[in-house]
Amino acid sequence: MNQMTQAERSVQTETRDVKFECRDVQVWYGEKHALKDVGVDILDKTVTAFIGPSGCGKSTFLRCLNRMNDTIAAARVGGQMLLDGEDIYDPRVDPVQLRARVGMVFQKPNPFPKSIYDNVAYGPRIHGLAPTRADLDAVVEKSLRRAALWDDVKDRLGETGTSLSGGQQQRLCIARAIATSPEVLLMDEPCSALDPIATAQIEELIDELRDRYSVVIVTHSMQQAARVSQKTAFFHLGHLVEYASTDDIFTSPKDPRTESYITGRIG
Amino acid sequence: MNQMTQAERSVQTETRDVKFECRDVQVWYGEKHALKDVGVDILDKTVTAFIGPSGCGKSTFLRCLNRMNDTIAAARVGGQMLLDGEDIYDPRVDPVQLRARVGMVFQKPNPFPKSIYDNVAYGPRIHGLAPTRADLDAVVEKSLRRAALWDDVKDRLGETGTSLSGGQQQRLCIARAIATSPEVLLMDEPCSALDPIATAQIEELIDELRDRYSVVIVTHSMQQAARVSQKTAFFHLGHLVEYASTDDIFTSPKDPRTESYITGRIG
Amino acid sequence: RNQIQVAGSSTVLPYATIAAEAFADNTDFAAPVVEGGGSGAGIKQFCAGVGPRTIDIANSSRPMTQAELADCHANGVARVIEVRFGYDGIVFASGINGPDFALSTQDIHAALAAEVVVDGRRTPNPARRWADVNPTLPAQEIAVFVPGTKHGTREVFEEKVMAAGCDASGTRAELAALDGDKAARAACTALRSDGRAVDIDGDYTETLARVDSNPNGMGVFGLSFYENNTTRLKVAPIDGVVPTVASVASGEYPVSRPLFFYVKADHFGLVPGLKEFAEFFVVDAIAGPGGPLADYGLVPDPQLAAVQAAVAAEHVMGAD
Amino acid sequence: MSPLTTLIIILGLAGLGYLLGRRRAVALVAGDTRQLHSRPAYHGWLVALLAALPPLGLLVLGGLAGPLIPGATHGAGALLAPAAALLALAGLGVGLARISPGFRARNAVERVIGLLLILCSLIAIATTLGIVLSLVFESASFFRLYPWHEFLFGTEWTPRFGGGSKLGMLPLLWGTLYISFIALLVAVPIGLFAAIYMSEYASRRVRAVAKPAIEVLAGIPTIVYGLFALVTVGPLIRDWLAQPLGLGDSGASVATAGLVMGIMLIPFVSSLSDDIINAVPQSLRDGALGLGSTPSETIRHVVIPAALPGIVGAVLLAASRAIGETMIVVLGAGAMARISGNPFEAMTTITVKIVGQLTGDNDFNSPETLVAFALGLTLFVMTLGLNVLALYIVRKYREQYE
Amino acid sequence: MSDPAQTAPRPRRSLLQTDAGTRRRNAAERRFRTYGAAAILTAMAALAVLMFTVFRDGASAFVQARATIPVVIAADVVDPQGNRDPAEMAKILTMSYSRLLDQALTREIARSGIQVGGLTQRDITGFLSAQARADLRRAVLADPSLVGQEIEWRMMTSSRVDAMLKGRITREMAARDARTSVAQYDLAMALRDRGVVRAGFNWRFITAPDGSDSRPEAAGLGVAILGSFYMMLIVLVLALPIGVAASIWLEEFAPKNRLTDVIEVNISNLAAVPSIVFGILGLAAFINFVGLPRSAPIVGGLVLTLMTLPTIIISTRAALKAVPPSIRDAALGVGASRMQTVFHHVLPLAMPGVLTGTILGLAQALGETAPLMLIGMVAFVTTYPSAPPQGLFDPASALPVQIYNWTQRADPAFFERASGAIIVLLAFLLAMNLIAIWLRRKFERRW
Ligand SMILES: Nc1ncnc2c1ncn2[C@@H]1O[C@H](COP(=O)(O)OP(=O)(O)OP(=O)(O)O)[C@@H](O)[C@H]1O
Ligand SMILES: Nc1ncnc2c1ncn2[C@@H]1O[C@H](COP(=O)(O)OP(=O)(O)OP(=O)(O)O)[C@@H](O)[C@H]1O
Ligand SMILES: [Mg+2]
Ligand SMILES: [Mg+2]
Ligand SMILES: O=P([O-])([O-])[O-]
Repeated sequence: MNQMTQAERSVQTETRDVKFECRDVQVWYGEKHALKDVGVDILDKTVTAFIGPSGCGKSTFLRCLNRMNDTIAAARVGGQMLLDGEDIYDPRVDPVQLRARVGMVFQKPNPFPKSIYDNVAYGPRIHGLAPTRADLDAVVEKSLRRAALWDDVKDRLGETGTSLSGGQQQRLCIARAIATSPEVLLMDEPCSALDPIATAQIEELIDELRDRYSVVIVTHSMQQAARVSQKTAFFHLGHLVEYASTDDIFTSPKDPRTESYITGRIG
Repeated sequence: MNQMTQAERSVQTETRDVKFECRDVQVWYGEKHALKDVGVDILDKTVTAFIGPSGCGKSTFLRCLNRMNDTIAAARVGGQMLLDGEDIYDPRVDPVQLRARVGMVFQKPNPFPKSIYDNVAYGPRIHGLAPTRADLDAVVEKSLRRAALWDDVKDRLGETGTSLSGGQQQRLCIARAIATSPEVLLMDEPCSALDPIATAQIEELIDELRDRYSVVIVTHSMQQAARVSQKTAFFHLGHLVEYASTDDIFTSPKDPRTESYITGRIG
Repeated sequence: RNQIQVAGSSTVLPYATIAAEAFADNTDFAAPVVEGGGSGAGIKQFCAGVGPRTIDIANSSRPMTQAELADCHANGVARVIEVRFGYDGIVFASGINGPDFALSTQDIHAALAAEVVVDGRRTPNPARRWADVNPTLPAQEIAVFVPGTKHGTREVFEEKVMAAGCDASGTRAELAALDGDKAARAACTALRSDGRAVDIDGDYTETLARVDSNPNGMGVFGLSFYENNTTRLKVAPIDGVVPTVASVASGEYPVSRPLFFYVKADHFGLVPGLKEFAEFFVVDAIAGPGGPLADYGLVPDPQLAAVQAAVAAEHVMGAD
Repeated sequence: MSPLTTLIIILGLAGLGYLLGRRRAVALVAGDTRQLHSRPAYHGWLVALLAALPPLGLLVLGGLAGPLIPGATHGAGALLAPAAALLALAGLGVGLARISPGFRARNAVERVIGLLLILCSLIAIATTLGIVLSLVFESASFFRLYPWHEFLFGTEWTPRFGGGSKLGMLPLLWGTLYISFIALLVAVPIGLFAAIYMSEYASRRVRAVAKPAIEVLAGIPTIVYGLFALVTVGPLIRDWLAQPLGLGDSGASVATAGLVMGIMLIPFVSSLSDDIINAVPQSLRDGALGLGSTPSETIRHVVIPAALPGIVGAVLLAASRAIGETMIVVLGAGAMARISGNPFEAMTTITVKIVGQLTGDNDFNSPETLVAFALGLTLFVMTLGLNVLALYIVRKYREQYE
Repeated sequence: MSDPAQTAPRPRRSLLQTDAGTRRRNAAERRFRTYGAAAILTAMAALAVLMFTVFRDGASAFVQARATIPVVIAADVVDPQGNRDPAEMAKILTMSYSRLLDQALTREIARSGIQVGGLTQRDITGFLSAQARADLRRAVLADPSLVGQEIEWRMMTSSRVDAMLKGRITREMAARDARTSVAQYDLAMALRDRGVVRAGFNWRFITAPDGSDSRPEAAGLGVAILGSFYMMLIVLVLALPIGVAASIWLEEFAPKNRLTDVIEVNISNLAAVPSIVFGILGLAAFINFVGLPRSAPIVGGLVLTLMTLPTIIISTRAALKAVPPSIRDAALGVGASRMQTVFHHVLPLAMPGVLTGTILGLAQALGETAPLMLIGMVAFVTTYPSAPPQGLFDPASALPVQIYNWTQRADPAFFERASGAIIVLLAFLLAMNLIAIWLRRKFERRW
């Protein structure tokens, strides 16, 4: 997976459609202006990485993309966000349908207090993706395998998801999200609790998903961003400072803030 | 902080006392044997890193060291764990006193649903470490500063800790833990949600703490382990595979599993 | 609806249930449904109108007032038959282990009145012990449990004991001389509120329990209730007369009252068995001497025959 | 048709509608259910709901309009059942006709269910409205007969037969507050501590036994408590507390009623609080324990504040029951309407007098009876204030976790 | 500025020795824990005392003394016409049948050679239950061929005799009791010794309808149990879904604004409305407006439903509030609708609270008397209601009403029955709640 060169990828980038078109996005938490004038085009069949210091608004923006911010009473969202040209904040839009198309892995693993199997099977069940029990079993196994969790849990699918280790929970949430095959997958630091090998497997998964879907990933690891993404957006203090192809961001950042963030990295 | 060479550190290691002496530690979660025959000596004034694939038992072992496993009904612990020569599972031992001496930062940030200030002030308050309000203010500020969170939150100390971003919550939990000045600090992936700069600051903090305390850190980043720790323990499938000075582990691992884990690393 | 519905006085309730049960035992009609609730509430429901949603019979421990009858008529309840089926005695009884009491209405008034006249001035009742009222009585703290104002019995108590005692002792005249007639009447029946006369909002079983738990306690009961609980209560003669079915029937015992039920003749034919029940209630075998009602403690009406005739003839109120 | 058969017919049609709707949805896409906007079950549900809800609504409305007594023979009632059945059939047809792959059946079902949820909430509102209405009119008649200021500010409560009553509610209000206060003084600490013990300290076994056992306390009829107060607790308090302290010798007292009522209210506080405390995430406890706090500190500083809204709800429920209780007060506290600070004296409450005056032997249109409605209304307004306060407290101190 | 974070590490102390501060905190901990245990124990002790009182007073209600004696169905008494015409025979009232029983008892006394001084006719008549003659009459009317025969007849003794056998009335008390006598006491003891009178389990107490004030021994709970059962059925079927639905709307869907605040406060406030006011409402709405019949379980059930709703709503809302938002996020994140999120995840997690509310609400509803007073259910009903749905509209009583009634009756035997009825009510409550308690245990989990 990591054999593909950066060059190869960036070439493909140009040919892709815009999946999400965001203009002037603003988010307030009560009085606090958490996101300011964010404008970004997220491409289809592309992995987009959001980087930036902790607290800069990456998760907030991610949650805007599938309207998860609706659940936070204090949050207000402004601006325009178009998914395939349709405004997702249009009152006629059914957020449920939106979220079925735009899946999400949350920053803090939040498995349901149900069995591991049910955690993964939940999405396919409600969306009717697996009509028979055998289909469902297959979907669950496939998702857990792709999330690199199958070997850890195959003997204990009936145990509750909350009894897993931190990294296992994180992978369970990934498996849960991909089980519904969303068009866009938003992943908020999906590898933060994973060891290098599991991380590699998830990155491989992301790369694989890119063939058909659009993936947005928040990460604090520059290396990871460089490895998996074709586009990178750098956030700082609520502003989208720079958005460009990953190569450009890492080799020739335009904004001094981007540069200092990238060079301030360690190891 | 990172200027100190690995050699310098390993020399100092030898002179230190054993803080935790663990022999034959076993943990079962119900039927599942999660930790098997773990024996390890954790030194004083040393940073010990626990590494290993996700689900191998790092957190489990960490939770044994301050008896946090007591709170899991299904968990049973066997073997011997001596803190300064005293068995911490002795029935006469008060886990409260133990935990005051052995602080912990959990894998999933768990701030209290209280103000940021109260989150940090909680430990000093219950242990009576800050008799006056001014003392308390000072402790809170100092802890937040050391956890690299002060600048983010200094204007909003009264806001609830749960309204912080993921990385901010993690730093809040670190600040909360160091505010009580424990002798041993157990940190379960303290930097997983942090950007490189914040990570560097936390690593600096760890290095600073080492002067007086013993620090155990779980991490998935080999680089981090190599940077901050003097001793490293590698866990695999519930076994402690290898425990040696960090240099030795990373340069000449004895066990083939250790080697393959370390070389399998990416980036 | 094929069941007769009865509601009203809780004093009449036991008699009505006995009659209803016997009625069901002896006829093919369904057993009437009998509710308590108090005379006033019963009459109110009774007068609410005609039709299957309204009750057929109202029990009452006092005669229906003109106002209530007018209300009935206004609501279309034109034909109301009044049936007086017997008398009930009201007795004073104390704990079985306490001293004997022989009371008079004057004593009771003097012990329980809110205010008495001392030296020509109205003063709050100073009596603390029965002996303060009448030296022949035991030197026991006054503690009398009186039915609360929600009970019809209370009205009888005020009229036949308090007011009578007030008259007999001459207090009424003294009060009238001070404040006029109207105020005197009110003052005569006002009970002291310093805890020596205790209102009981519950029923006789509560009064009994209170007498049981208070060695000084004395309570006001219905005769039948007392007769069922002679192992725990000791009755006090009033003016020298011991309350019994006989002494109440003869009129010797002063504190008694008639008991009634009111039948909605408009429902005859509408509710099966209504007239039959009304008649059955007052036959000699039920309401007469030796019948189950008298066994239970009812003082049979000496003019029961006339009552039977009136029911049979459907003699409605206001017709004469 | 009897209501039962009508009901069975309607429900049968709804069941049929479910099956048909589902089948049709599947058939429309030739078995490839992914082409459907909504899962086949939702199509089925929608048809079922369309078949069941309108006729049921009709039946209820028809029942409100005319007596719903079975076997009622008047014309409208007899027509109602067939009409409902027809309506069900029509709903079934319409539902089936609307099915198409792109049809948003789930949204439609959810909208219907949402409406049903709102309807259910409205029942509570309707109840309130009904209560206020049934109190207001009679209260108005009362205030025509009796001056309102004497009622609201009068300190004497002496209803009499045939007029001349003094109907000041202050003594009753005082009694209500006093007795409820004592009851909560007993129930809240015991209940809260019991809840804490059950959720935080007790083993699963102890908890499995203790919780339902304590709940039995809520199921014992109040008359038993009343008799217990009257026969056992009253004399005990009189002989061991009141008389030695020289505070009176009344067997019935505020303390007696409050104490016994407090016992009855324990499960209201304990069971509900236990559930809520149990729902506080373990990670919060771990956080506090990890800092070296004792379990009790964890509970006091972290768990209870996080569970506060639920606990306030539980206490409010207990307070409500205390205010609404009759029998225990009648038997335990006596029927004395008076204002006194001495807890060993007999007093009474608004609720007791509402019951007493309403079921009493007074003329129904006399102020002595009508005062019950005014008392009810006053109580209603008073508790409303209490609840607003509670809401405010919860809003202010709520600690929302995660 | 003193800075604890800056000071040297606290001196190393043994874990086995607790320092002063910890000792103090541990003492506080122990105190706190003790308070908890004490609270549980207090509640349990109160329960034990109440249970003890109830069982002490009520257990004997399940036992009843009965006499078995040969009775001659004398034709001159029951069929003076002599033509065995049931219509004619029906004119003979039950009172006449007591002559047959009196004769039978007198014969039995003579036959077994019992000598009791001062035995009066009243003692004889009062020995057997008034129910006996009614039963005998019914048997004879049902089978006129019995006339003229001698039959072995088993019947209840009167409440006083029953109490003597149970030891509630002693010989001394009998002397003071206006309704019995020493002679009757001696007779009862003699007949018991000869096995004529014997105590046995009293099924009638559970199955029979209420008895009038003069027949406490015949009074049973049959109608009340049925009535309570019907009402609870209605309450469960209505209050639980409506309460849960209302809570879900208010907690999960309702916009948070003034109006919903008003609704919220209103519902809490409903809990504080005295139950009798619900009776007023029920009378006005269901009986006077809708026109449902008086004394019917349907009305009782509806009134109790309204009364129970706030309890269920308050506890359900509290439980819904306690479910962490992260669980909602998780479900919404995989594309579940809000409705699905609530019904698949939030509600199951809130289930313990819902069930607690149901348990408490039903307990309250099952034990409530006051509102039933106004809708005519506090009544003497001796006819069983028929099977539902018609039975919901028939007059019926209810368990708390029966208890309330019995505690008000004069004959002390009713007090025993009332306590017995409380035992039945508690058993009923337990049976009703067992499922809820079991379910709640299943749903209880930590996360
Ligand atoms: N409460 C629990 N109940 C049952 N099994 C558990 C529980 N907690 C952890 N386990 C299991 O024990 C094993 C070790 O878990 P642990 O949390 O120690 O892993 P870890 O090394 O910390 O992994 P990670 O890096 O993913 O956090 C895992 O297989 C996990 O599934
Ligand atoms: N629910 C909330 N209420 C109020 N403020 C919030 C809330 N959630 C986030 N914030 C604030 O908004 C800002 C952006 O938060 P966000 O979670 O988007 O950060 P982030 O970029 O994801 O950081 P991290 O890398 O630490 O997760 C932060 O300052 C945070 O404190
Ligand atoms: Mg984030
Ligand atoms: Mg872990
Ligand atoms: O119920 P009363 O007989 O007192 O009207």
